[in-house]
Amino acid sequence: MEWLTRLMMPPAGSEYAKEIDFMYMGLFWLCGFLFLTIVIPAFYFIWRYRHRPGRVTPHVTHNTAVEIVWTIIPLLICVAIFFWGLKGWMEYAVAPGDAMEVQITAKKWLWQFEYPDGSRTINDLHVPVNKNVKFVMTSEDVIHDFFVPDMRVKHDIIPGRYTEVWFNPTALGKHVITCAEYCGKGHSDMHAVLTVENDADFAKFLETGGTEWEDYFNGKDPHKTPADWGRVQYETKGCNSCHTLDGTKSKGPSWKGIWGKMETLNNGQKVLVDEAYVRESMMNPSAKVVNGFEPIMPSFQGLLKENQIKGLIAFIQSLQ
Amino acid sequence: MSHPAEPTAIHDAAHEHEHGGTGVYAKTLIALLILTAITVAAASFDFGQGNVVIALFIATIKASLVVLFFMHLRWDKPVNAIIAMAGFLFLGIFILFCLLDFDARNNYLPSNLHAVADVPLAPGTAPAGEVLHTNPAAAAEGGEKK
Amino acid sequence: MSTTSVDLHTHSGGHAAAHADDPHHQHHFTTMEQQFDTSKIGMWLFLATEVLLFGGLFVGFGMMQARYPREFVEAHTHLVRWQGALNTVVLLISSFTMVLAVQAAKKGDKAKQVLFLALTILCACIFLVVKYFEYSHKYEEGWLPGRFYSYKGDSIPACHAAPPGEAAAAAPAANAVPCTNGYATFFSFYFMMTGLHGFHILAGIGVLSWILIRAKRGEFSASYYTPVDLVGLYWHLVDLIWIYLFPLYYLIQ
Amino acid sequence: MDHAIAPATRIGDQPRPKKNYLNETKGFWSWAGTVDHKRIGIMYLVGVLVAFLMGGIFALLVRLTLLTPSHKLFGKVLLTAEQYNRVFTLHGAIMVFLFIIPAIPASLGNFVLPLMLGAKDVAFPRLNLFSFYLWLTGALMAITAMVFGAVDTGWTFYTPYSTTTDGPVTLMTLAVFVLGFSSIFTGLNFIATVHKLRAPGMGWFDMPLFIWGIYSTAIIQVLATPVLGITLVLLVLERSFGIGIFDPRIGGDPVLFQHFFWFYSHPAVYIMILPGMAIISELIPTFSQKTIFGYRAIAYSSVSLALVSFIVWGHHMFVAGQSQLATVVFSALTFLVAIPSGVKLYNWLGTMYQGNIKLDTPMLYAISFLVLFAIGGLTGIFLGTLATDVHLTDTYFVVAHFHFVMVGGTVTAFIGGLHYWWPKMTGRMYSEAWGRVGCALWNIGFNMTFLTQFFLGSKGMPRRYYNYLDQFQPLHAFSTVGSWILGLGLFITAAYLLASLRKPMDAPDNPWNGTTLEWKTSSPPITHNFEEQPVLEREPYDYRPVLVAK
Repeated sequence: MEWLTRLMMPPAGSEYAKEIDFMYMGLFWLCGFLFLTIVIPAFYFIWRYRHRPGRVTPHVTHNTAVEIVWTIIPLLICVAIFFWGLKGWMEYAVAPGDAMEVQITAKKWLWQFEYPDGSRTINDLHVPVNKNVKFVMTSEDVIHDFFVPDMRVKHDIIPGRYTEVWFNPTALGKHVITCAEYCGKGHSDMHAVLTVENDADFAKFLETGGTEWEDYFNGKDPHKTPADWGRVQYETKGCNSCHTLDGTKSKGPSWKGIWGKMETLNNGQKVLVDEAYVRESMMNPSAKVVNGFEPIMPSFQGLLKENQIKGLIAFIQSLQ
Repeated sequence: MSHPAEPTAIHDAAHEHEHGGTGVYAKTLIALLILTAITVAAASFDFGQGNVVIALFIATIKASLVVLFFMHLRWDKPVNAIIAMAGFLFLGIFILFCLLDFDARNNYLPSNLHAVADVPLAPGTAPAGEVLHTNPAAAAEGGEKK
Repeated sequence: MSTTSVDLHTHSGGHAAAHADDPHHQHHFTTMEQQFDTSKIGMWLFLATEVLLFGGLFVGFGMMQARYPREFVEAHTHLVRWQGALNTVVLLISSFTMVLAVQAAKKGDKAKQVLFLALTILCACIFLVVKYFEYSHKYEEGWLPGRFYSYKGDSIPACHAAPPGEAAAAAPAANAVPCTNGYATFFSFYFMMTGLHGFHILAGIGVLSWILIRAKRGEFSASYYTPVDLVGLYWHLVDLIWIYLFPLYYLIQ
Repeated sequence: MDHAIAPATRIGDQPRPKKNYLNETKGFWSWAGTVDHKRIGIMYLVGVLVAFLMGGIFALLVRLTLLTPSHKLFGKVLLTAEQYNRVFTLHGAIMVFLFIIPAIPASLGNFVLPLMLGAKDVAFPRLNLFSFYLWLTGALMAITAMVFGAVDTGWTFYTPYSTTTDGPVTLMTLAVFVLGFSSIFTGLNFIATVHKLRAPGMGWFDMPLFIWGIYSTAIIQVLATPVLGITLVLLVLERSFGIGIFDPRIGGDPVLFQHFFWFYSHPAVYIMILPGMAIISELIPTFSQKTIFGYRAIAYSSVSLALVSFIVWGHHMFVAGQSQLATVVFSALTFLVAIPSGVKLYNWLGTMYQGNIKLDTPMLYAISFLVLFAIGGLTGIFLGTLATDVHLTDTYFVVAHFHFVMVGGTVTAFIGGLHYWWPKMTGRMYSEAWGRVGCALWNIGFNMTFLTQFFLGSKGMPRRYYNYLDQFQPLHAFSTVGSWILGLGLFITAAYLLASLRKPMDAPDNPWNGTTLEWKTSSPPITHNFEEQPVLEREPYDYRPVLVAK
C-alpha cells in the first residue's frame, strides 16, 4: 500500500511524518468503508425498489434497536479516532527539551531564520539530520503560517506573540517551506527551502553560509558558474522581491543592464555601477539610493557570505 | 385538548392581573435598591478576586428579579423563559470556551516590544511611510519619554 | 393524530369571530390571544439577540481584562462610582414606572399610563444627563478609546516594564515609550459598552415617546396593549444590561 | 388511530383557481411592498440566484487563473496576484453571506414554511419584508464595495490583515453586518411562526421534517448572528479608530478575533447545511413513497446539530495559536457532530429500504446529496482528528471538504428543493429529460473539480495560493476543466427552468404525490394560501392506502 500513501502524501521527512501517513491511511480506509456502508445500500435500494406502479410500501416508522446500533457504533469509532489523533498530536505539541532552537521571524513575504550562533539566513533554512529542532516563531506584521509538508507540521505565526513548532528530520535533502495562512499579495510566493544535511555539512553551513557554493566556483560544470550562484542568491535571499531582471521597475531598480551604467542618485549625484557600488549597496543600502526609489532596502551585512556577494556581482555583471 | 378552552384576550388579561400588582413591583424595586446599596458597600472592602465574584453574584440576583417580576417571566408562558435562558446559556458557552483558551495562554510578547524590534528585515513589506509597531499615544506626544 | 377532532391547543378558543372587529387583529392569526403570544415570542427572541450582542462585548472585555489585569484595574479607578450608582438607581426606578405603565395599560387606565410613561422617559433623560457629564469629564482628561487616548498620568509605566518572564527572549534594552495599550483598550470597551447601552436608552426614549403619544390617543385597552408590553420588555432589558455594566465598570477598582 | 377519514394524501387536482398569488395584483409596487411570504420568497429566490451567478463567475475565474502556473490564457495574464486575492475573497463572501446562508431558509423556506404549517403567512409579515430589504441593502453595499476596488481579506476578515490592508474593508464589513441582521430577523420570524401558527391538529411531532430543519437553523440564526454583528462592529472600529482589541500593534489580540468570528461562523456552517438536510428529509420519503424512517431521530438530530454547532468552533483554530487545552477540548467535541449527521444518513437509507423509488429530478439530486455529503462529512473526520488536521488544515483538503459539504450538500439540496417546489411556486413543470442531463453534469463536474482538491491538499498545496509549484499543475488543470462542466450543468439547469416559465401553467397541485400541506393547495397557491383552514388529519409522510370511510 506504500504506493497509495505516496500517491496522496508528500515524501515523509521524519518519523513523525510516517506516523501521520499511517494515521491518514488508516482514516482513509475507515472512511472508505463507512462511505461504502452508505453508498452500496443506497444504490442497491434504488435498483431493488425501483418504481413499480401499484407497489405498496410498508409503514415502518422506526426501529429503535437498529437506530441505537447506528448511533452507538459511530460514536465508539469517533471516540477511538479522537484518542488516536490526540496521541499523535501530543508528539507534535510538546517539543523535546534538548531541541536546537531556531528563531523564525516571518514578514510579508519572507522568512528570516536565526540560528543559536547568531548567523542568519533569509528563505533558506538548514537543519542537521536526526536532531530535534524547535522553531520559535513570531511575525512582524500579519499572521503567517510555517508549513513544512514533508514534515507534516504547521503552525500559525502571530504578531505580538511567540508560537512554537518542532520536528526531527530524517530525510536528507531539500524540502519546501510555505506560508499557509493568507497574508496578501505575496502569500503564494512566501516559500523557503529547508535543507536537511549531516552534521559536518551543517557546521560548514554555519561557517560559510553553506557548502553548495563550492560547486559554482571550481569551474568543473559549465552550467555552474559564479553568475549562476548569484542567480541562486537572487532567488533565495529575497532580492527578487524588489529587483526584476527584465527591466521593469519594481521597489528597487531592475538589474537588467545596470552594470556599468551611470545612475543618478536621489541627491542628484551620479555614480557608476561597479563592484564597489554594488558591494556598498548590499552592506549599506541607504548610503547611495538611486533616484526615484524609496530607501527601504535593509542591510545585508552579515546576511551574505563573501562567496554569495561574489556570485551576485558576477550575476549582475552577466545581465547585460 | 379535544374541547376548545375559553380564554380570550380580555379574559387572559384579567387573569394576569392576579399576578404582579403595584405592591409586588414596589417590593421588587425596594429589593433592587437594597441590593445596589449592598454591592456598592461590598466594593469598598478588598476581597481580592472575591470582589468580582460578589459583584457579579449580586448583579445576577438583581437581574433575576428584573426578569422574573418586572418582565413577568415568573407568570409568563414557559416558551419565553426558555428563549430568555437560551440567550444567557449561549452567552455562557461563549464566555466559558473563550476563557478556556485565554487562561491557558501566556506566550505574549511584552507589549510594544515591536516598537523597537531591531530585526533588519527586508524590504518593501510595510506600506511606505508607515512605521510598524509604534505606540499611537507616544506618537501623539511626540515621543515624549516617561 | 388521525382523528377528526381537532387539536386546538395552538389556537385556544377559535374565537376569531369575537375579535373580528378589532382593528389591530391581523388576518393570519386566528385569535387576538394567539397574536399577542406570537408578538411576545418575537420580542423575547429579539431580547435574546440583544443579550448576545452585548455579550460579545462582555466577553471581549473579560478577555482583555485577563490580558491586562494591572492596567484595567488601574483604569477602573478613573470612573466615578457615585455617578454609576446614581444612574443605577435612576434606571431601576424607571423600570418600576415602566412596569406600572404596563399595568395601567392592561387595566385600560389611560391617565396613569400616560403619567408613568412620562416618568419613565424622564428617568431616561436623567440617565443621559449624568452620562453626558461622565463622558465630558473623560474627554477633558483624555481617557479616550484606542488611539485617541491621551491621558498623561504618572501611573502609566514605560513599555519595557512588561509582565515578567516574557521579556527574556528579545526584550529591547532601552525603551521608554509610555505603554498605554491596556489603558486605551479599557476605555475603548468603556465607551463601546456604555455607548451601545446609551444608544439603546436613546432608542428607548424614541419608542417610549411613540407609545406615549399612542396612549394619549387612547389606542390601548385591556384587549390590546401589546406595544406597551413589548416596549416594557425592551426597557427592562436595557435596565438589566446596566445592572451588569455598573459593577463591572464602577465597582471593581 | 383509525383511518376512517377522508384521504389526506391522494388529492385529485381541483380545477385551477383563476386568481393566485402571482396574478392577484400586478405592478412593481405590488411586489416591492408585498407582505405575502410567497412573493417575498420569490424575491429572495431571484436575489440569491443572482448572487449565486456572481459568486459562480468569480469561482470560474479563480479556477481559470489556476489552470496554468503562468496564469496565462492566450498569452495574456488573466489575473494578477492582487486581483486574484480580490476575486477569491468576493467568491467566498458572496457565496457565504449573499447566497448559501439565505438560499434555503429565506427563499424556499419563506415560500414553503407557512404552507407546510397550514398558516396564512409567517408570524410577522412586515418584518419579513424588512428582512428582504436588509438583504438587498447588504447586497448593494457589497456590490458598491466591489465597484470601489473590492477587498482582499478573504471572507474570514482575519485581523490584523483586515485592519491594515487597503480597500473598502469597512464598507464590505458593514454590508455583512446588515446581511447578518436580515438573517436574524428571518430566523426570529420562523421561530415565532413555528411556535404559534401551526395548523389545527399539528403537534410538534406532526410537523414535516423540513420545518424541524428550518427551525433548528433559525435557532442558530438568532443566537449566533448577533455575535457576528458585534465582531464586525469591533473590526470596523479597530480599523477606523484603533481601539486596540484585535490589532497587536496597539495591544490587541488577533486570536481573539478568530474566536469571535468562528463563534458565529462555525454555527453558520449549520445555518447552511441544516436546511439542506431538511430538504432531503422531504425528498426521500416523497420519492420513495414511503413513510420516513426514524422521524424523531431526524428531528432531534437537527436540533442537536444546531446546539452542538455552538461548542466546536475552536476546530478552525487547531494551529492558530489557541491554548492546547482548548484545542483538545474542541477536537473532542467536534466528533459529536459526526453522530447526528450519521444518524440522518442512515435514516434516509432506512426510508428508501422497501420503498417505491421514483427517480425524478429532485430525487436524483437527493441521491447526489447522499453521496456528496457522505464524502464531505467523512473527510471532516480527517480534519477533526488533531494529528492529521495539523497537516491538512489551511490546504486544499479543507477547501475540498467544505465545498463537498456546502456545495455538494447544501447547494445540491437547494437545487433539488427548487425542482421539487418549482411546480408549486410557478405552476409549471420543467423538462424532466433536461433535468436529468443537468443533474448528471452537476455530479460529473462537481466531483472532477473538488475530489481532485483532496489530493492537492494532502500533497501540501496551501489554500488561497496564486502561484503554485509546477508539480500540482495536472491536478489543477483537471479541477479547472471540472469547473467548466459544473458551470455548463448549472447553465442548462437555469435554461430549462426559465424556459418552463414561458409555457402556460400546467403543473398539477400535487405532482409528486407528496403528503405535506403545501400540496393541498393549488399550484401556484392562492394569495391566502388555502381556501379553507387545513386541518392536519394524518401524520406527515403517511403513505398507507386510505381505508374506506366507515
